[in-house]
Amino acid sequence: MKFGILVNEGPFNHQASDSAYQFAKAAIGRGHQVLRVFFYYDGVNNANKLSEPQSDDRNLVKLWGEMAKTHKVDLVVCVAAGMRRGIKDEVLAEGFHISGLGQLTEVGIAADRLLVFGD
Amino acid sequence: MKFGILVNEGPFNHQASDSAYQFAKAAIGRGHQVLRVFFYYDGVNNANKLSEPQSDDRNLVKLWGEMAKTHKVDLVVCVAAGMRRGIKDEVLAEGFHISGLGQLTEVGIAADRLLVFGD
Amino acid sequence: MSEEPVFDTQGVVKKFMYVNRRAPYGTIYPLEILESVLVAAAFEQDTSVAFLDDGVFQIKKGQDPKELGMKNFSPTFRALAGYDVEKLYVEKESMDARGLKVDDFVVKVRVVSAAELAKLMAEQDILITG
Amino acid sequence: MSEEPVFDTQGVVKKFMYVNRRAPYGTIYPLEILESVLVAAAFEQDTSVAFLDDGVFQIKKGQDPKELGMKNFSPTFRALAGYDVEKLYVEKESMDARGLKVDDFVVKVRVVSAAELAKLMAEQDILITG
Amino acid sequence: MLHTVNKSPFERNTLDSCLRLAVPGSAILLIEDGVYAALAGTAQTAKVEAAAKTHEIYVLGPDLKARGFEESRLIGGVKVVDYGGFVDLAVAKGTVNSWL
Amino acid sequence: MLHTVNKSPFERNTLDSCLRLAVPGSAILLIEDGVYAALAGTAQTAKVEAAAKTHEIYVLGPDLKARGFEESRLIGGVKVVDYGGFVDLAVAKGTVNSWL
Repeated sequence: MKFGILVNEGPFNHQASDSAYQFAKAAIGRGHQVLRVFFYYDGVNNANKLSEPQSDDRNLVKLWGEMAKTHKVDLVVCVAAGMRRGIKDEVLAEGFHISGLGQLTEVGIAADRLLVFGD
Repeated sequence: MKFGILVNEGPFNHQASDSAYQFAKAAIGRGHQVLRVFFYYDGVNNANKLSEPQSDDRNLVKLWGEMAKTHKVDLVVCVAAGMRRGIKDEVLAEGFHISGLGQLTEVGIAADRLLVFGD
Repeated sequence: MSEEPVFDTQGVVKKFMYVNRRAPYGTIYPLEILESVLVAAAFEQDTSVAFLDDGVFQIKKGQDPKELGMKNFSPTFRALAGYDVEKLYVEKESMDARGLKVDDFVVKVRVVSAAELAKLMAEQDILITG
Repeated sequence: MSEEPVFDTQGVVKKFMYVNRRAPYGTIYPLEILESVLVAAAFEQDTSVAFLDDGVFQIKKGQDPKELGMKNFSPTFRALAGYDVEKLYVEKESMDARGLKVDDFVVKVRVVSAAELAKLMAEQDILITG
Repeated sequence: MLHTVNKSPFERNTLDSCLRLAVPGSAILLIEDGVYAALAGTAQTAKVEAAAKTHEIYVLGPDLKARGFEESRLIGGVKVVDYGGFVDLAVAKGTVNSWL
Repeated sequence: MLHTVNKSPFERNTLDSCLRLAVPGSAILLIEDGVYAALAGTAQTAKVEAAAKTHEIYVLGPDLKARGFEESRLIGGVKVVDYGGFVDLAVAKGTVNSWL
């Protein structure tokens, strides 16, 4: 089955990004496909390459990037939400790209299920 | 009277930063002193110089910076919270500096009132 | 930058419902989700918006956040009709609990009971909460 | 970088109370606020922590967020005693509503009624919620 | 003491906690989405009216105006203040607790 | 349909809204801070026990374990799933609504 995922919150402050990541990992583990993860609202902060968690903590920015690479998951940062919050090309982590809200609608149409993770 | 202010949330997503700014402005307008604003948790995102709100919207990063300059308000970004979230010297806006949690305790001791704004 | 995949969505029309549960101005969700509603409509999807819980406050008449330096985005709800988004539902239970009447709203809405809205939600392909 | 002012705080001891109202792991507030408690104690302030509402879940025994990739920070509460933070209050009403008993907690706490906690709060110089 | 409540009483438990923990005679200022608690004719009105007998209840005018409500829709006895009034309350009432 | 609830029922109204708007027979999965709703012996237990008569109630095991609760503290009839089980529910139950 094909999944689309919407992430509404940044890493660390809320568990939303963790839950979305764990869900995506499990879906891939079950043989499903995760077409795209769309980062909206504060979710754009998941793409900040300057994020440097403590050494014994998980690094969600990296984990998302690795998943994108290994499993061809498309990671899209909402351009309007990103501008407002200062998540632009200058700080964009590997594996993410910036695009418009059409990418959210598109994955909603293309996927069998769209799941939202947020506050 | 001397005020200290703690801001727990980033700009835009929650009204907390707006409320803190309006409170600080009003306090200064009443002849009080705002010693320091401490940015903690997602509040560190108030210091991201890449933030570029729409042209007809307020720009909180700039507004805080201008207040710091005009009224000698000390703007401190929590180093630990900032590291985690990628708010480091590379993206630090004018008027802010990065320091430790001791700065929060210190302003709590030095100020007559400490006000917290958050989610 | 990664390559951007393009999915085949040609001719597919799905039922998208936006589930608006939050008060305006306290958070930015109501403002940003509205942009997404307009895009779904522009993609010619069968788009509807449900206002329930504190979401009913989003369409209260007379909003004026000038003093806060914020933008009044409530007029955009009136623009939805121009995008063929005419399915605007307000849950009666939420409206009543908050002391609001149909006259309080900036747009024409259809007031539905919780049971009716539950049925509408169950008929959707996509539910987006923000 | 701006110059960093230094305030004269020599010899001043204030009553700092941390008001912990949030569940652990769902948000990062309980973890980050704990760092601030330790710093206030290191500054030799009269520091206390109140656990109320979902904050009582912060000190539940047996936390294990390994599968989530998160850190179990609850043992840090036991370290508070080493910093002379021995005033740990749990509001009885919150604890009872959540079906928790004193045995459920990782640290020794003083269980107080809402009325007692209200009085303690009113005696503080600084209240920090996070 | 001054207590601030910034969340809608329809959505969260913060106002309830504030009312449980605010000693009689303290002041409560409703800000941001907390202003909805000050409205007359809602499912929350009776609770706030009861609280107004033992506490001074204030509401932040600019937040009320932003959300499209006029003072005529407020519970009787609730006082409207602007940000300057918020500052004055923080000065006058002593320690401030923000119910976040 | 599958409904997910990620907030504590002691703090927010999301579980109430979910129970009001979930058609009978739909599945409800408690995740993140929502798992506290699955505990027996709390002020929320009766409401969830009543809901379990008309809905399938699930709780995410890793979130429960993170917060220090064993399955023995759960309301009878609530089923524990892991993330794989969450995926299976999303596949089996059709459209998903997240009560945020």
